[in-house]
Amino acid sequence: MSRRPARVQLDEAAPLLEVSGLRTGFRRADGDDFVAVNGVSFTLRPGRSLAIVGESGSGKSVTVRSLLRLLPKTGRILDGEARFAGVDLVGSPDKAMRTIRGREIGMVFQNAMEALNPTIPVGRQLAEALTWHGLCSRSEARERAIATLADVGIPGPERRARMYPFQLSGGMRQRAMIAMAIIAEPRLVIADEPTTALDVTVQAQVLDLLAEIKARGTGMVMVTHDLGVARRFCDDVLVMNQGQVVETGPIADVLDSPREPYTRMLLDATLDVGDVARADARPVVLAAPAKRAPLEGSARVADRGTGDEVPASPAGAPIVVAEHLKKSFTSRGGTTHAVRDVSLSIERGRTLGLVGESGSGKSTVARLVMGLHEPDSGRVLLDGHDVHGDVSDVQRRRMQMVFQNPYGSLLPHYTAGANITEPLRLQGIGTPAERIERASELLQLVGLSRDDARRYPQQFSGGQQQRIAIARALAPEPDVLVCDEPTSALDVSIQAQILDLLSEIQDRLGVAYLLISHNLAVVETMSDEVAVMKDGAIVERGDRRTIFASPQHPYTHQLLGAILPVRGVGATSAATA
Amino acid sequence: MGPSTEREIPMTRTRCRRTARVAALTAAATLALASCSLFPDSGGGDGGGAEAGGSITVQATNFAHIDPQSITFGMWLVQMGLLEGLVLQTPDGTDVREGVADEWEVSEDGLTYTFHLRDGVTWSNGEPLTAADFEWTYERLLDPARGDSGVTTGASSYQVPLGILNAEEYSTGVVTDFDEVGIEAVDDQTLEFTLAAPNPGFVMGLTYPSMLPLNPDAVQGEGDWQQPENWVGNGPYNLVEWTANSSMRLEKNPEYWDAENVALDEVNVQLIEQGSITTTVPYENGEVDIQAISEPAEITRFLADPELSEQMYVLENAGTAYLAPIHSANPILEDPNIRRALSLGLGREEIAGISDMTSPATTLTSPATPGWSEEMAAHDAMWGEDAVAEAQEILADEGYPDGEGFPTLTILAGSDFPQLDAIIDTWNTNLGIEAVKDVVEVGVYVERRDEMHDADYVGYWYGSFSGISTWPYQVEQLWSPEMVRQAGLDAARYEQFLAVQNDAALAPGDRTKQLEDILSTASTPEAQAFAERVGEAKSTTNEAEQQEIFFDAATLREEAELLLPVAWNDVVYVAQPRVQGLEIRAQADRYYFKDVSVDDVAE
Amino acid sequence: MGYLEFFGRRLARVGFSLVVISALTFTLLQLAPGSFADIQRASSGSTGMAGAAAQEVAGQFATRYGDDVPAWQQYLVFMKGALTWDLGPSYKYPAQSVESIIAQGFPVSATLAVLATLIALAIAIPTGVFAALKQRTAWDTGSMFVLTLGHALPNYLTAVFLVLIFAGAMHVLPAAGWDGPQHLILPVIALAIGPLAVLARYVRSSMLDTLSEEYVTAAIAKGGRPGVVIRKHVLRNSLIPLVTVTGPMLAALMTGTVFIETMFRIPGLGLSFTQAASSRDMPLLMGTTLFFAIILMATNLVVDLVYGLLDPRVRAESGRKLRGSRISRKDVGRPGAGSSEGSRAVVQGLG
Amino acid sequence: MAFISLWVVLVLLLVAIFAPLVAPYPPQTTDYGQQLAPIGSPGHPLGTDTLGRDILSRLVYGFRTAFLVAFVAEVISVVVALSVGVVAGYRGGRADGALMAATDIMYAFPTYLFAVLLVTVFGRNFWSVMAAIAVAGWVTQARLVRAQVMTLKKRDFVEAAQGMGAKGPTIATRYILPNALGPLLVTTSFAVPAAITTEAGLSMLGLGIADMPSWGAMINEGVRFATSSPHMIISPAIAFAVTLLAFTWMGDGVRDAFDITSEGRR
Repeated sequence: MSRRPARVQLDEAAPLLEVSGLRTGFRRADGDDFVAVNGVSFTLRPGRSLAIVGESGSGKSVTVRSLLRLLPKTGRILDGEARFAGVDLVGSPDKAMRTIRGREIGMVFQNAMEALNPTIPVGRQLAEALTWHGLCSRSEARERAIATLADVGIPGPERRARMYPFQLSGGMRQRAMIAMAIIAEPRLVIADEPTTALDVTVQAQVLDLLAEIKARGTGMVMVTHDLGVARRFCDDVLVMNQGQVVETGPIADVLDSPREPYTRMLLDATLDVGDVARADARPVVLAAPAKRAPLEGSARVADRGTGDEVPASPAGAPIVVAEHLKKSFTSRGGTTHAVRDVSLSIERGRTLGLVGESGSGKSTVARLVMGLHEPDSGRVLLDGHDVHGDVSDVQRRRMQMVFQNPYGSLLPHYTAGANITEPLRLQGIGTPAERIERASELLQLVGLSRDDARRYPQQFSGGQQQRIAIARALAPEPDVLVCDEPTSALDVSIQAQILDLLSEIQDRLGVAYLLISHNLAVVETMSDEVAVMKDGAIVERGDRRTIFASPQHPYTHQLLGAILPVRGVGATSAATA
Repeated sequence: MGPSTEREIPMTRTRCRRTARVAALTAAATLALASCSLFPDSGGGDGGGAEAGGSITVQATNFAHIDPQSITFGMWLVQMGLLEGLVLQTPDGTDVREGVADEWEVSEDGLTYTFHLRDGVTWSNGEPLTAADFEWTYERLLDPARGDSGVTTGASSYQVPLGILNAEEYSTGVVTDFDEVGIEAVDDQTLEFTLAAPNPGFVMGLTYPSMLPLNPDAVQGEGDWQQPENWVGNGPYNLVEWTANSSMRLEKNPEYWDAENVALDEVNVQLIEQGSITTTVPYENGEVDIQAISEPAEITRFLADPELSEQMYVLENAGTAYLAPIHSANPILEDPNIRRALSLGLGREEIAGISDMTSPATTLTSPATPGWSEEMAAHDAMWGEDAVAEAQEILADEGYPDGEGFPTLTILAGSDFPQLDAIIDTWNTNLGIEAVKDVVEVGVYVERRDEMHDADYVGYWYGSFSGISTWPYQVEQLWSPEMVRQAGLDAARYEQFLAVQNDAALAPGDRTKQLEDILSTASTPEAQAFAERVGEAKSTTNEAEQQEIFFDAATLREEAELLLPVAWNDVVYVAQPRVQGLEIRAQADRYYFKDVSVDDVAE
Repeated sequence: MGYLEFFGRRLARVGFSLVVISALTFTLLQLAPGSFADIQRASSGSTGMAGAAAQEVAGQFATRYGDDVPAWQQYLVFMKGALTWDLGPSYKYPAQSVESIIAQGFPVSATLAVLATLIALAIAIPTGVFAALKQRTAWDTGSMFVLTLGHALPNYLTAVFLVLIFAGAMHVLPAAGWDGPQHLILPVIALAIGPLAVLARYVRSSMLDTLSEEYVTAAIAKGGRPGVVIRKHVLRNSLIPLVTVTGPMLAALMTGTVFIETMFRIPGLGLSFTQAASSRDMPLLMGTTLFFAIILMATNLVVDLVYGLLDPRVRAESGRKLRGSRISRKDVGRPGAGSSEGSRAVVQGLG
Repeated sequence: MAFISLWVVLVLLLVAIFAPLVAPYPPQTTDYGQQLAPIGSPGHPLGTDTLGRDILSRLVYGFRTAFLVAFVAEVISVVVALSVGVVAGYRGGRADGALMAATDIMYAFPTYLFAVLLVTVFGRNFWSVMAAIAVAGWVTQARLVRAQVMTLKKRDFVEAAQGMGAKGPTIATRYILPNALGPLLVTTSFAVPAAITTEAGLSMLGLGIADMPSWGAMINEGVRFATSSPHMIISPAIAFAVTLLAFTWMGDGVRDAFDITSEGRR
């Protein structure tokens, strides 16, 4: 149908988006402003798409929200200009803004679950975007809503339109979210981390959808931390750091030949599937030298016994063996078979990577192996002892775990030191004095200072918290570390450091890893062997190279196909999946 | 689509307006419902008597029954105008006047009273009211089945001072044939009482609620005779409405013999929870016409206010607050000297000082009783320096100089009066004796009063009596020989007494006898002397003589110093200026509705 | 259907609880010192004589429960009657059956409670919404201050002051009594003030929570006018949980207005209950207790049902959640529970 | 607001603790010379009551009583609530069912009856009233603790602790309990005024504390004299309001500090 003329006069000639010297600040408790966005300028021509990339806290989200004036009460645009097709987005009255929001500029939010009203059917939420702008009648709006849902590839749109957000799958929710953004056929769509919450395969689909929309000539600004996504999707890129623009230009140029060190750092930190294949040097050591742990310190940790030593089994022999694990959870909802039949083994001092998408049951496997869950059937042998049966505390402590969310896994009311010594205290290892000494050694080993022992978890950054978590896991000198998504909560640069730390530790202490991750690149970088999980079963497993070089199982293909590499090579292959 | 677009916005508006309306409706509905079904449909205007001529609103302590034969505050309300006895008290309460009976004579020996019911006197349902109805009523009153233990029960115990032949015996099961009781309906209009002994107070005694006639058919009939729909009375007013715990409405009874002299068409009674907070706001707000006020501060304020003080009706020394000993394993209070010391050490002046309407009491007997005199008091000075000095002396002699070594006394009470603190306070300052108050829930209060307690729980319980100021009543009824002698029993004997009282196996008659034996032998000499004296009073014909006997009986009661008089309380009523003909009597009903009228010109 | 099944189980629990409650009450009554007769004596104002009323009761009792039967049998007899809602005569009002007393008293208490709740809601919701929208302004703090103040005073104290002002000083309203709508005003206000404060505070914090939700931002991003966004996205979602506070509040009001009833001489059920307790009127006390228990538990059930109907998420989920919702209700029920002072950011454009 | 009230509370506590120093007279000292003296009378800034006792002094000691009652009652109910709540929340299953049933019952049970019983059996003294309040209080808090524990149970650090080889009891007491305390602290600070109110309420029903000065009794008496000697109700009422406000706002403050929102609901 034909679009009515907008109520604000748009200058068709002017660039779609023209931002110059935009500064946005948040009022702090002490009164003065914390400047989140500091002088951002860029221009977006119609039909082009811009990626705003950066790590958390770089101000990329605030930038786009400033454009629509969707700032929290405490936030305000300090100065600078932003024009949408000639219309002043900073100065013009709220009334004018309302005619632009949703009507001319659609916004896609990161988490559809939160961005959709839980108590209103999806269809109605879509329709609002039309009726509010008086674009058409309610009945028409309903039609359009259903049409748009179909448009974004939601099967059975009539039925889905009547559903509530929580009744839709993650992918569908995100599609609905996008549908809501585009239903009024805006000229510009702003997407704030539109795929971060999604699995790779779903992400690929959603991105294809966005690509289509873009193909219709809709301008697009996408905020993302994922350079791969940016590259796959956008024409231009804007690299941000601490509220400022580091570098900007056509995406290929910037990513293939970065001018700024920060950009380069980002790029280097970012892992691509295939990196390992290309560079034989492993691991990619990027951590700042300062963060290196003094060798002798860690050496002492390595060879100093703490009393009850466990006779070590010959190297090469599997230290952890899981046989035919089965686990299902029953709730009022019904029974879900989280793990159908999983067998795996990890050799001393080596790493088994377990890949899979959310709901594939990989985390459950981790917990079964750790002995946190009782398997319905099957058993886990730690060096020959059944973890769920005859294993002694002494033996049990030879397997420790690192969790995805470092903060959540640390005891909030304990200091870093106390957190690290807690497992020792529980096992009654050493005297308090010894434990404290041990704690500071470990802190140094993971690249923190001994003074950090006295601080509380919330006083550390995410990366540091994960380091503490690792130190805690290492405290009882385990032979096996189960790492459940150890880096997925972290920024790429931090991720690189943590991965580096992990492999370094493995080299030094000969710890074996069970690495759970959804990120194939991470798995490839870290693993000796790889197992691919889907719907509670391992669909394919084997040596890292073979899996990545010549995947057998179609699902593995799909996964690999969905990868969006940052570096030029392979970009084409990933285009469609 | 243009118009349709227009529609959209209004639609939502109407929707929210609708919801608003719904809420409003519900509110309105509830209100409507409230006003129609919830409230008693008050005939003549509500509360404020101002607009409705001939209607007043009074307050009464709440009650569950209006059976004049069971002791609740209900019996007083009945007495005020729902039922009428053979005789009424004069407004000042000093003498009697005609009621259902318009004449009566006494035999020379003073043993036979003959009452003649006035002609054509009827019940509110028009049926004639006969002497037989009275006889039936009194049989019901004395029915032993309605009694518990040997002690005569409930309201019926109040006929004791009447001394009707065999009445007590019948009610306690000693005599089983009612014909032997000295009550007989000679014919429809003649009722004859035969007394065991002359009793000058007899006729006055008939003005007590328990002597009011009941309509046999109604009482025996289906349904609750105390409910308005079933009510049959003979008083100036009929019960037309009763909302439990809240209010009652009385309307003039056209069948009443003296209807033309009954002024008010309607009486609204507000039922106040006993012990609940009553302020004078409703009165000053014109919602209430007649109300009793008990709060000292209120009284002070009314006295101070020139206008309000005009509206006060005071009945002096109508009641006596007293202390009675708790039965305890600790014998200290069994020593008369100790009791004397405690009595003398009691700061009666300070205690009474709490309120403008109380005065220090020298005797239990109300000073309003004709012929009362200070001589009855146990001591010339019941308070003041000399008294305190004497008390301290006694204590010292008894081995408790300045109260040293004296056990901590407990004062048991059913609710927390400031007087309690004053008692404790003055004992402490005057005698150096420690005392604590044990204010307990009423249920516990009554139980603890009669229980036997351990050595560490010794002291007094705090009580208060008021009643008509006739000698029989003051001496025989309040602080009765039973009560005084029980108080005089030592620990061992009291346990015995309780044992007998609770012995279910005993026949009523025997129990009474055995209890009487204990009381008449084991109590303190003074107490027994008092009881004997009261006994003698029954056997005299001569009124003057009898009064003397009662007088020194009362004196003995004081000397026993078992029950310690604390303070005399005035009764204070306030009535709106428009209220006429109000007089406050010593009897607890205070006044008859039939005497009250309103003069709305005064408004 | 898991839903229905869940409520089946809830009903069973209610039944069980009722049995326990009645048993407890009865036992307490047996333990409590002083019998009905004793207390008749006390209120008769003279010693050593039991009221004939006590006798009458003894008779009543004998006819219904048999002569001096063991306590547990009395209990059984009572409960048997209770099943058929035949609770027998009260001690204190021997002529009246307990059920009839309840039938008279409850409508009164209920009216008070319902009116009070309605008034509370009518004022609380706008105030709370307004305060939330004007967060951290004088309006916000001011209104909350006043409300908390009103809530700080227990209702009987508020009642006293109301009476002193409107009846004592201004002579515009009756101080007490139960003779028509004008007698409702003061008690209802006195009852409403406390809940009003709690509700308003709750609405406010609930609003603040919702306002900081991403979907509200999304709604604005769709170009919604503040009014529309608030009405369609904020209000509904913030008011749904209000059910969980209002329900029990209403129940509490319906059953716990003793002070107000005594103070205003309102013939409600609270009064009967208190009297029953203090006069040891077994049948009446048991009756009222059971009745109250039923009311309270019924409200619980209804609230959960309604909550489920209002919030699709809950509807879809199993009972576990509903239990949870009751827990949170318990917390939010207390003064000023709910969220912190909007510690999460609230989007502009709704000011 | 929270800070001001915090100070107020602190001052009040000091007053309660050092009552003998603060109060001009012992609370029981009577002065039959001047009864019902109005506010501002010489020697009696807040006037006197029917026995000429200094109202200010009685207020001070009254608060001491009230606070003691509230405090002890709270300690008791908190201890019970914690033990029950943690077990129910952590163990779930039977224990949980039992708690829910218990709370259901308590929720529908007339606390007044408990009050009557306790007060009648043990007299109108500090301990029985305190007990009555505690009995009324623990249920709500147990429920809250349970809710808290149930949410905390799902937090990663619990799994982490299991991974470290910690056993149930250790986890419940060492890791979960401390983190569940925050909200409880909030309810407690709200419960103090609640307890004071309850005591006052019991006094209104003639079941309050009789053997030491209590606000309930004062207010109760004050109400009786409301028309004649307003000063007897006004100062207690104000003191009452101030205290309740202070505690309530302090509660708000504490709650904000702990930001219960995320835990408390949903």
